[in-house]
Amino acid sequence: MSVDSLFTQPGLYGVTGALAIGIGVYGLIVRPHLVRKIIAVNMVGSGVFLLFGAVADRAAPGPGGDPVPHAMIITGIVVALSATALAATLTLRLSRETGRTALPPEPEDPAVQDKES
Amino acid sequence: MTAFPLLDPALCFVILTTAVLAVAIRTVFAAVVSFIVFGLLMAIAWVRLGAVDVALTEAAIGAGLTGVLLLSTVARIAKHRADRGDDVPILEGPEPDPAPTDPLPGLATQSLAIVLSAAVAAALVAAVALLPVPAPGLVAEVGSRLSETGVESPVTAVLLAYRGYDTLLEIVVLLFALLGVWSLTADARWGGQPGLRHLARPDGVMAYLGRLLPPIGLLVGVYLFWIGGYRPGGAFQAGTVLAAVWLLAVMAGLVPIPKVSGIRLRLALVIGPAVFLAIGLAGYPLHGAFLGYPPAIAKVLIILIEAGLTISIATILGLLVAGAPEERPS
Amino acid sequence: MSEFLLGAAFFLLITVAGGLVRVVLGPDQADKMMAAQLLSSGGIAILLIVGVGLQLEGAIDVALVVALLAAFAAVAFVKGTSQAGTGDPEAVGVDQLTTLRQDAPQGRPDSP
Amino acid sequence: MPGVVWGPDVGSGLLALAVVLPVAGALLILPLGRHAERVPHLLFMAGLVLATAIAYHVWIGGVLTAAIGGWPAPLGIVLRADGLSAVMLLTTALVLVPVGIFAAGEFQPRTADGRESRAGLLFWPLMMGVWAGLNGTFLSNDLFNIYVALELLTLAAVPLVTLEGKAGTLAAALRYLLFALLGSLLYMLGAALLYGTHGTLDLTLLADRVRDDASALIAAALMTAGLLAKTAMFPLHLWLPPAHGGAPAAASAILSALVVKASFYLVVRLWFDLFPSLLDDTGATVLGLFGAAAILSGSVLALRQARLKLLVAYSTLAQLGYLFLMFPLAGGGTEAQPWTAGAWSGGIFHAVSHAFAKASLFLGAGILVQGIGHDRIADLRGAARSLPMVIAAFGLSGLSLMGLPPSGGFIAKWLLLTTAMASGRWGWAVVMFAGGLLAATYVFRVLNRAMATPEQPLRLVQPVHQSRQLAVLFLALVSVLLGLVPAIPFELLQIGGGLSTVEGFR
Amino acid sequence: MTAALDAITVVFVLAGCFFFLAGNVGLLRFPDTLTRLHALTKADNLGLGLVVIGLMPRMDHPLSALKLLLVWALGMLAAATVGQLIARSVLRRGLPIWKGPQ
Repeated sequence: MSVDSLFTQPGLYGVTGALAIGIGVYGLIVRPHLVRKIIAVNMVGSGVFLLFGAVADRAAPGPGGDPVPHAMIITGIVVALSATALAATLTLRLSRETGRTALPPEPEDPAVQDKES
Repeated sequence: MTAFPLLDPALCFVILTTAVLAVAIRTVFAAVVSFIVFGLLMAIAWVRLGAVDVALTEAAIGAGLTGVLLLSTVARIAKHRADRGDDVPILEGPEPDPAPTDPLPGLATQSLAIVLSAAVAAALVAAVALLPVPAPGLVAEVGSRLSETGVESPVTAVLLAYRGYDTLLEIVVLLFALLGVWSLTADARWGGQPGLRHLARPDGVMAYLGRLLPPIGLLVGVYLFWIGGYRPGGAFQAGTVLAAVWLLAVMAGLVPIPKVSGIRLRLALVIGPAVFLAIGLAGYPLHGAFLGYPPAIAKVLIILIEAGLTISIATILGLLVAGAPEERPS
Repeated sequence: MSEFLLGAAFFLLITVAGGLVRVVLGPDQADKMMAAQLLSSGGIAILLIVGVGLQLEGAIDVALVVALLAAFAAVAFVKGTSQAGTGDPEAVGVDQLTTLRQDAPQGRPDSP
Repeated sequence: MPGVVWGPDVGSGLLALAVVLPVAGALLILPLGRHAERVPHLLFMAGLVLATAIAYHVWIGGVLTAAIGGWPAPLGIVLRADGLSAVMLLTTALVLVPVGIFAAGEFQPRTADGRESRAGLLFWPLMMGVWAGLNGTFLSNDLFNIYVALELLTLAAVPLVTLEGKAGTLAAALRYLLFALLGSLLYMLGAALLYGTHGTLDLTLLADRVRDDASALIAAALMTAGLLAKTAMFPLHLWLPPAHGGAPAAASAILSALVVKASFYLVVRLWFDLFPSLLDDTGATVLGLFGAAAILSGSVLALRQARLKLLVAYSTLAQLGYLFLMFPLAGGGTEAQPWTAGAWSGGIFHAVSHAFAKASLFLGAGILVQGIGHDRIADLRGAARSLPMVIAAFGLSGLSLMGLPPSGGFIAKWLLLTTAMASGRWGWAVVMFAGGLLAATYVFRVLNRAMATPEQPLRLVQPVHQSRQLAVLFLALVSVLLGLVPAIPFELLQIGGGLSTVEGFR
Repeated sequence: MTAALDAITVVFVLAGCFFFLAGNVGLLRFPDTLTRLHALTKADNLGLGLVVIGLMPRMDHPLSALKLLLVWALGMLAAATVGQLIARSVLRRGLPIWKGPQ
């Protein structure tokens, strides 16, 4: 139980990552606008990566650090971008089709229209 | 090591301020701008933590492409609202903001959100505090077997040799994100040019920038690709820079994006994962395991893989930002 | 020396963080985007100084990428505000420039 | 160090192929474009052969492991196939073949006038992506590699929901994507903390190093929360019904039958292989309560649905609840009981038989929508006469959902019930009975409406090809067959399983 | 000799910081968008240039010194063109223009 480890360089960035995740989760739940939800998810992602980076910096302080988490973070950032691109295009399509930029309050019935002959 | 102890707390404080701004600020456009600044400050934080590879990726993808993607999304939403004749004139007048401020949900959801996010943050701060001080890591193992991978930069060795399977799945994830984006086009427009058709004044500043930056970007991209073996850099960062300058040329109306149904474009998309897969399968006879590189020719194989990856990543990222085809195929 | 450099980086960080006020207040979107541009050029300077301060050769490459992509983000913004994403701000509204010239007697003739 | 792969450990060489095959398939279909009609079916067949080969090697040679690139565990990524992975691989391959045949009627890469069709072409690579993600999750022994496989699964599954271009499914797909992204990030957060504490992400190495301290508890809680979001378990289940209900029939069959099972499989791996001692009473009971709530709320909501596809989607929620009853019965820190192995096998058995039954139900609903133009339950009169095979398949799959003999669902529920009664915890038994009763009501509600004799015979809007009805019937039969001959799958499940030995914990 | 180089670094980096401060104050204090453009395009670039010059002696390899200059050149190119585009877009959208201290 080392609270003072929070004030070393890795600990500080770890706490920043944790708080960024908290802010992101809050934004994801509260903000109805879809672009803001995408920003919130990206923020949670960046917070997770910062926390993972702080963990890596503890293993080998100084330049370089532990290369394994760094490689994973690079993979994570690229995956986060692809998810953001898909979410942004879905938002654009929703905005063009229905004019709404927020999710409808309760999941309304999916439009399984009857293909009436 | 902390030559100047005040820098880290200040950087962390500004990062958190930008994060709060990105969530709490009034308008959507300002949130996107705050997020771009957040990405930039994260890149500085990564340099401060000594992770230059991650800083490069965050600067190129986190702050760069994601920011541009969100900016063009906000602009297109404004266009949709204008086409629908909504009250807000697009971007005219003193405080033109495409999307009005969206109302916060009821008190119950807000309090739930506060409690939940506080709980998650507190649990994580506790977890960070509990991490053991003699931190276990894989620095030694990576260093000891680096010579067998034929690459000096440890992160590139991890990305392409030790955990090459992760990177293979990752480029496939990127390709499927693009397929997902393309699947959202209207049927009539399938086969057309991705994204909006761009027009620019031939002798204007936009065209000038479109002619001047791409060569520099190409130079930086090839440089980043080549130093990937020795120093921070590599296929992902190089691909991102190439995608950015390619989009710049497209925005300046100089370069048309090839049609979605074009075979050359599809081969450029598929070449990265295909080369990676072929070399992986060749690993069976050569080295007795999938993705096994015999140490003698490991360096050549890795350069081949990185070259394929750079081409595919540049194409895919460019098309991801350009978005689904909106032009009716001629 | 690295003590001084990191101190300079700290000072730059504080001044650049001041730019966030413009992001919040900025009446027009262009102000907010300009604040972001200012922040990114300040960020490039910080990256360079911290990179040299910590003897990290790669930090210059990061600054290079940030510089390249900052221009790209600004162009994306400007295109976004013109004809909603496709046009070129210079291609449009040339006539408005002429009206400006009439009611700005002491202004220099505006060079297109 | 790198043994020649063509020698005795042929089996471990096959593991990597299980992921390479679908990826190669996707990369082949995209450039082929209009000319890629037969490629997917060949690949599904080859995948079935490969899955059987892997299962055979696990059957005779025990647990298979393959270090990718020849790099050993802490540094490289290791693929591991034990009984559980082999069963899940086989289920995936066996479900995909009939779904592929079914989907061939709806999604052709080439349209009538020779142009390339959007949905027709993109459906197949997206299915290959889902398949690669599933195989990657079932085989990987590295926590971060599982994260990338889960992301591949999500990014291939979400576009399937909106593939038919209906505006209503956009909101459902967005809600699905946001839940799945948050789930993956929480999962990765837990993995990051585990790496920070133990310095490795390999499951086998971690299992020996993990101690029951607070940091392991926080990591386990985060990963479980993330995976619950992806499995649409009770508190986080809002996104599933509109997404699975709105998707095209072949896609919703795969989503409900297999995609949600991948994250469930990971929760089982976490709680029974990585943190067996951490699964104390409180944790297991919480998961069990979530499951019970899912059974009751899912079944009640399924009863109130007017449309067949939504009824089947809500029944997925309910049946997922049964899977989570396995944790209090098989885990729960009680000292090793002879019956805990039974509950563990019962849970997995239910996952497998539900996969076949649910795929058959969704494909049947798809044929109804195509055949008689709608899937409103109220107007299904006479459907049995015009589409006999589909309604028969519906009945057989209903057997498996209700858990009546001789279906596979019965064997699973029987194992779970005996454990509940033998260990004297009646609460779970009561929940299971209630769940079975509710399932019976919504299945029979549909069946007797379909069997009723209509005033005038129900005309088929569109003739349905025979092979598609046979695919639906085949899936229902396999779900029942599992109940008739459970011995072989039961034995296969025990190989290398965390809780497989009769005397409970290792 | 190194003392002289260090002195150059200190002087130039400090000057650079001063111009960044000037740029930021300008960004906050100037009355309208067009005037704020000066802060963005003039003050910041000078600041960046001074910092680059200040750091050049610290470089161990002439190539990285060249890279520093490339960074500065890119910064200037971006600022100039973006300033032009933003100004034109502000004019086109007819935003209020400050007409002097009435």
